Amino acid sequence: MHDRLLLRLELEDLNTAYAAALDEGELDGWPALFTAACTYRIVPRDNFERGLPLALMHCESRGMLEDRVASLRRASVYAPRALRHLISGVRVLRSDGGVVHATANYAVLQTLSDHETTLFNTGRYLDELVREDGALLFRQRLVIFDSVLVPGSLVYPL
Amino acid sequence: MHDRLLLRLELEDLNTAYAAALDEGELDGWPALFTAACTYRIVPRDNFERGLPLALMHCESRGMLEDRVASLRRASVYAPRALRHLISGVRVLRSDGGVVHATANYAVLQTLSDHETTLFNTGRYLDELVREDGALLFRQRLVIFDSVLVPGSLVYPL
Amino acid sequence: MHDRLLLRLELEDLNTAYAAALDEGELDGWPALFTAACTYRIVPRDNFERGLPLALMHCESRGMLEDRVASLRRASVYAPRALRHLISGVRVLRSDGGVVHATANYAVLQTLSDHETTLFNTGRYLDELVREDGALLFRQRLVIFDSVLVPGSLVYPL
Amino acid sequence: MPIRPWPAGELTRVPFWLYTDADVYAREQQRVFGGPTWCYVGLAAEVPGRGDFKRTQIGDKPVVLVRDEHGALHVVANRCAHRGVQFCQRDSGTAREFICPYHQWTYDLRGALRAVPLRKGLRGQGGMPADFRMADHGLERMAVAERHGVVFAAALDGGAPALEDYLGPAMLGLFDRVFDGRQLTLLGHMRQRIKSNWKFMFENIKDPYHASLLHVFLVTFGLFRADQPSAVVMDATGRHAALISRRAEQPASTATAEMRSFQADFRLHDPRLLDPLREFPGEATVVMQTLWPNLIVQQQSNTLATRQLVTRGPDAFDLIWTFFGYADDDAAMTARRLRQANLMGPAGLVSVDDSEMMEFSHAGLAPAPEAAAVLELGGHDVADTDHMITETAIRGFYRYYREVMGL
Amino acid sequence: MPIRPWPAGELTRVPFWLYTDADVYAREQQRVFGGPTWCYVGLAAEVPGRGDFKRTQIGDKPVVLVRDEHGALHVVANRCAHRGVQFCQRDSGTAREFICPYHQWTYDLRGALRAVPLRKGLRGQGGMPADFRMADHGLERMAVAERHGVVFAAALDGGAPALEDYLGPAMLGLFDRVFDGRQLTLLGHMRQRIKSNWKFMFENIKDPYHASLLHVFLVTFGLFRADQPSAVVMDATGRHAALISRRAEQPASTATAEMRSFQADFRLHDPRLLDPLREFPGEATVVMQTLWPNLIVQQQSNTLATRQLVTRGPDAFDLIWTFFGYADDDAAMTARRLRQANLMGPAGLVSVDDSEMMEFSHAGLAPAPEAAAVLELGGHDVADTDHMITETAIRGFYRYYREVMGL
Amino acid sequence: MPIRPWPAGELTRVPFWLYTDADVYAREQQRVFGGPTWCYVGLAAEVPGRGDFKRTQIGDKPVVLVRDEHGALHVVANRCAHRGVQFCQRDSGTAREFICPYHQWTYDLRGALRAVPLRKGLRGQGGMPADFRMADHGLERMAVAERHGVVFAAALDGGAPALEDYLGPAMLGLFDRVFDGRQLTLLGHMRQRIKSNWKFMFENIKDPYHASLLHVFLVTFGLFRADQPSAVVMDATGRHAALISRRAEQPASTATAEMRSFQADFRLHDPRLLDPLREFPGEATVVMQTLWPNLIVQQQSNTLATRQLVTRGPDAFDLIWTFFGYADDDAAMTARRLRQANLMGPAGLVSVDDSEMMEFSHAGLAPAPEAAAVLELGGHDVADTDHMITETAIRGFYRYYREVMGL
Ligand code: FES
Ligand code: FES
Ligand code: FES
Ligand SMILES: [Fe+3]
Ligand SMILES: [Fe+3]
Ligand SMILES: [Fe+3]
Repeated sequence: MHDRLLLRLELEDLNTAYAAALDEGELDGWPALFTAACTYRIVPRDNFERGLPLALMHCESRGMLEDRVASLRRASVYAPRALRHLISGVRVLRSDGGVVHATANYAVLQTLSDHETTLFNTGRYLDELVREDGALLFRQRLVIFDSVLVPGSLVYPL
Repeated sequence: MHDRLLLRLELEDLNTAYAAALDEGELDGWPALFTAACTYRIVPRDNFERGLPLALMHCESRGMLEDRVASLRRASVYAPRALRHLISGVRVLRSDGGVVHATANYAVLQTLSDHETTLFNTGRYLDELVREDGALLFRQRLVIFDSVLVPGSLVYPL
Repeated sequence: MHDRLLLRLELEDLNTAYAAALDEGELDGWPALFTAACTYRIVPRDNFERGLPLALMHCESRGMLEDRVASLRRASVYAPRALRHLISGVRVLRSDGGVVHATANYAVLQTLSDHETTLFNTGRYLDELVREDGALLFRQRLVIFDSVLVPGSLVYPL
Repeated sequence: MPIRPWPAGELTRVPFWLYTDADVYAREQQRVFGGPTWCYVGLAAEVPGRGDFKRTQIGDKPVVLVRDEHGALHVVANRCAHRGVQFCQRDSGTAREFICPYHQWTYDLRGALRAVPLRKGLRGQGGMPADFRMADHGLERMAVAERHGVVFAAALDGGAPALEDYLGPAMLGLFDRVFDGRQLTLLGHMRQRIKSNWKFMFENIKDPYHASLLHVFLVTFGLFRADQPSAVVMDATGRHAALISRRAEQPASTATAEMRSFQADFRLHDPRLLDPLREFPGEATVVMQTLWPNLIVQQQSNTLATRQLVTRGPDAFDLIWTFFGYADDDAAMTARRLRQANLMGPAGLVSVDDSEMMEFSHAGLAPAPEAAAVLELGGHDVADTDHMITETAIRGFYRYYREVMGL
Repeated sequence: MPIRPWPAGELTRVPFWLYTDADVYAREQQRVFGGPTWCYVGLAAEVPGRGDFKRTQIGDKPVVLVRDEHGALHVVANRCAHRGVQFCQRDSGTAREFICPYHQWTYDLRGALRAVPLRKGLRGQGGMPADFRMADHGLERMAVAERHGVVFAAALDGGAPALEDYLGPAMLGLFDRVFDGRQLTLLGHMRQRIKSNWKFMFENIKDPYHASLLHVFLVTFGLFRADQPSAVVMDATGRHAALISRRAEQPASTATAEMRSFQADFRLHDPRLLDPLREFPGEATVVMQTLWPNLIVQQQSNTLATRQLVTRGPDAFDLIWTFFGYADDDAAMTARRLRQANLMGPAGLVSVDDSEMMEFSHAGLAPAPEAAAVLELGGHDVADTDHMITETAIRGFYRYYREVMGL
Repeated sequence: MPIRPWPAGELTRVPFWLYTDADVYAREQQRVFGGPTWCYVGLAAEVPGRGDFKRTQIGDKPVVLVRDEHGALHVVANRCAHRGVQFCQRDSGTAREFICPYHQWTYDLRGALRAVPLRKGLRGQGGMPADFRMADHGLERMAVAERHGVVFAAALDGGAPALEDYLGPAMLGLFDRVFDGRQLTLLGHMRQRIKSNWKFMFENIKDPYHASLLHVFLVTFGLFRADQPSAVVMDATGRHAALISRRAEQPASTATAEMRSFQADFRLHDPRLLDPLREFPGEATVVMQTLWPNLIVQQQSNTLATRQLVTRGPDAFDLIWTFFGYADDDAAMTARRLRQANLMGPAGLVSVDDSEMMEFSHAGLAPAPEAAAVLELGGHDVADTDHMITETAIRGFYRYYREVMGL
């Protein structure tokens, strides 16, 4: 129980670092929270529930995460926006063979310049984590979002 | 202080389990978080502040919670919807005679199919908890919501 | 690590008390969370990023916080409203010379009477804390909000 | 002048543009909610003391219901006579006068203007001109009628008949059945915003057909079923109506065979939820009364409530539920009423079905303004019946509505 | 009758009021989406089994696509013939019949009314009148055409030509290039709400000019570039069009010098993202087809999708992306398609540029209804080209649009 | 042509439909914000360097204020001449040219079109026709006037008089009192969206009556009070006005007796909040100037700001506060200005009262379009006064407004 509690608290710190990287524009820090061989996918609830494999972002390695970040900076054209993550309900599902399975709820609030802040996206994370050099890293983060409908564009990772 | 901190962390786990039961459709797990003799009531802020006893959901036993769940499944007709709880600010108010008094803030975000996610309801929980077989259970959960106005229908518990 | 974790948990409790003071109308308890010589400023993201000093609330002492509270009660005219804070991602940035530097994300949800609950404001706190008589107090709380645009009036502190 | 032509079929067709058209909505505000009609504004028990007030709305129009220092009730527009400010911002409270915050024009509880600050100017400068008459600048006032604790308002000098005549003998009898003169006790409010036209709410309560089919909870537990003794009753105009039914311990029947909603094996873990106690004279166990243009009186077993409709444009309305009991209720009866309230309101085990259905209706018909509803159940006419298999009360409602609206 | 006068300049000017005017929008619903036109409703692979259905929309109008017990496809309005309820609330599923929840009127999968509960009344009381004919109260049905797994619907008896004639030989050829008769595999959906008028989406895909300039990703990695062999092809009316291009390993050129979007030093860390495999006959590596009035067929390298437009008032539309492959794809090809999907959809490395640009357009022109777009690139006429430096397909689109709309 | 008839009472009545009617709003965009009027667009200090720009709005219309490479200021519509894209998406920054992202049409900082990619086509194919003239496709430009660091724009060739004549001698004098030619320092912005018609903001600042009654903070601390020496001054047309007042250490008086807002026992814990230092010549300690059609110049003690109105439909407007000081301010003065800013803006101890009151007004009158405001304080005419107990400046505003609007 005590170990499990410490693990939850450590996961909370990791999620906080994850949110900070995205919210404060420190995007380079974002791939660093993943293992080199990793999966990151953003999936609408309906595809997930019906077992359809399509994802809005579909990264199969840390390299692909870095390519996303580079494209965001160099290739894509979009209106400036500020994001704010609220992550709660971090929960260890199970931990076996050195792999931690965890989940959390999130909401992402978006502000476009001279617009009011809006509720952009909500959902849950389904994670697998492993420890490398003492630090927990995401081996897999699956983002399952509640709405099938994205308001406008999904520019930044969730 | 250390005990109180552990108690808060344990309450956070309980609230996380509570949210997960409602958000992930594991509704059968929801009554299991309450004692057999329990109170669960959802009350708009104005009734609460004016001392009026009326509640939108008014359950006086775990059996009534189970009846709610059964009605949701078998009796009521409503559009499919996804809920997402954000619970924060879990706080132990006091602990006496084996009863823990606690509170927390919550927001519930709702997504109807082919609609954007909306802010459905916010408020706070006012709880009394007791320990049974080692586990903390709700003896009372009072949900006081901020708006007097419910958008559409309140299908699932908050 | 363990100390840092305890510090984070203590900061969470402080933030919970802060939110409760504002959400539950216990406004007198709000200045009590600050040191006598303190800074409290609410700054839109654009002023902050461009280094412009203007703030929407600009308090340079606990006395000014108390004056805010008194004005709210005696001087200002505004429609009744309920606030709800969601604070997450509490993070210790560093701790040196007895000063703790910390940050957190927040969202404030507002309900006007006979209106639906709305997303009022989101952003982050940038804090400096010191310990007085064993308790952590804010020596500085800088509230940087994401939108340049306030919907209606900003009556209560964030 | 008709806004659009009504489709052929007369009483049995309702065109779908009626629910979404902005011109129809604007005319409803004038003729339905602004006409010589008694609109529900609240219970006397909500403003029990001298100076007690509550805010509410008649159609789009915000008003304040207030009890003056002599105990008389008044309804005034929540709009300052100076420059239009909605001066009352608290939902309820107690006041000795109304002071508009902008320039502190001060009104008494009857709406008369009592003070204009700096009206005489200062040191001979400024102020109101000599011909300014305080009496010309009071709040807009409405006529008020109270019957057995229920309060209605109508346009002043708009020619509304006496409330009793307005209701008519049949409706008055049913009204007095629940509001029998005993003191009412306020149990609390519920309020929801439904994304559909307000008229669906009246259709719903004037439609006994759906209750037997839609509501698993009612049908399974015998609270309302097509095979029970029942009646539909209207006033002479058809604008008001009541559905009356009697709970009975009927077994599964040919009728239940036609009702998919009957679930013989559904049992409650805690049967206190449904523990009705007969409390009204006569056989009826349910009476749902719809009173033109904004009130439903609900008596379903022991759960009693008024439901007030507040329009929010053609595409939405607020439904305000005020639950009450009687001053002579014992604790067990109050507990029973609160438990049975689980069936009603925004989270009601029964009424969620209805609020969802109204939203499904609006969403379904809004894109098809030229199509029309079919109201042929029970024939083509408008007449009281002693059964439930009819849409007669909906036909009656629209017959009267078209007259009022000139459609 | 014209709603407003079209500005001088004929084919080369599009007035900005066309994108925001409520009357224009209402007429589009009637003539563009309600006319004798084949509107895309889905892939047969989305409803593979008997009774499988999915909800969708044609313009504003909600419909259900369903496969009946004999395997035939039907499209019916999602609006109960009784009182308008949107009876189908699940986005997809399997059904044996459609039961409206309000009064349980029951329709078969072809939309015919099969049961009306209590239609004969009860004990001789109530029920439907003798002249009520079930056959008169079915769901509104539409004509359906399927070609190689793609399903379209049109107003029944609205006079739509055969689908093949509607597409015309050039478009049919390109359509059959991707939909070649092989079984399709559904990979999943993406859906986004874009705050701009729906016509911008067609303009965007009929506009090869922007692709070479806006999309850093396409240009840098040679997926679409002005200096590659390419063509713009239309049907005889100009309502349909296709942009065709060929990926080539060209070095930086005079053309790339004019393209700020060419970033020679941009390299991928994980090049699997762009690992295209030739799979279609002929030279083309990209074919983007726009089929009047609500479909885009996307073939960009190995990422295949239909994009369906659903209007949401003049100021917004939903874009529904349905990604697919073929039943004979091996695992590597499926992985390739899923990886390349990173370029498309609401989070697409390429298509985010487009959705943002559409919102910038709408925001820019909405306050200037009297100003107009300038469409002079490639001349003033409408004709197929074998290059990309032209707006001819947009001119063709509006030439046909004005005819249909009477503008 | 009048949109609706103005009610009897002429200058002393303002009908409530004026604040919510969509046709009135559309005409305001043309005649008030689009007419021969100088609209505020910003401070020169916001774009101090070559190439510095900021986005803003005139009425509904997005524009960019930019300083060119020679230091001259320009205002251009934020709408690409090609196909309407809002090309500038950053709120402020520095640019050498404006490149529309869609097809990279490139404009210089004066708005002239400088480059159209692929204009000549490629290998002899496509491109712009021979008669395409770059000079015909620049951005829409506006006339610009700057006075002492404040920048205004007007329709080019719209016939606006010189800025100094537009202001008139009285307003110019008060303008130059604050904008005296010293370099301004930008302290920062505040911005709020107020759910009321934009005209309420002008009414509010032209209304000295309310300040003495509504604002507990001003009255209690003597910053603005009916019994202080004061004046209302207008230009010849009545469109511009200024309220002028002098802080004085008056004790409670007969006037304060009429002011509920005077709270003798209210003391500050930290009096630095109110530590005004006289800095302008003359006696006045407050001058609030309203300059038609979108600017308020605020000088209240040492807090200086422009407040710009941006319309957001009839039911909302944005208020943009730009706080400034002077280049020769010392640190103590800057600190004073920042502290006193607590009284202003969306969280202002004083101005929250006003923004709330504007929302209460709009909510109160919107449901009563046929009722009207009463503006009789200080008589029925329009004339400068040396006291505050008057609504003369509001009457003046609407007299001019009706002329412009043809109402
Ligand atoms: S608006 Fe009410 S007192 Fe002036
Ligand atoms: S509305 Fe569908 S059955 Fe009555
Ligand atoms: S829209 Fe601006 S360049 Fe084409
Ligand atoms: Fe019902
Ligand atoms: Fe594109
Ligand atoms: Fe003011």
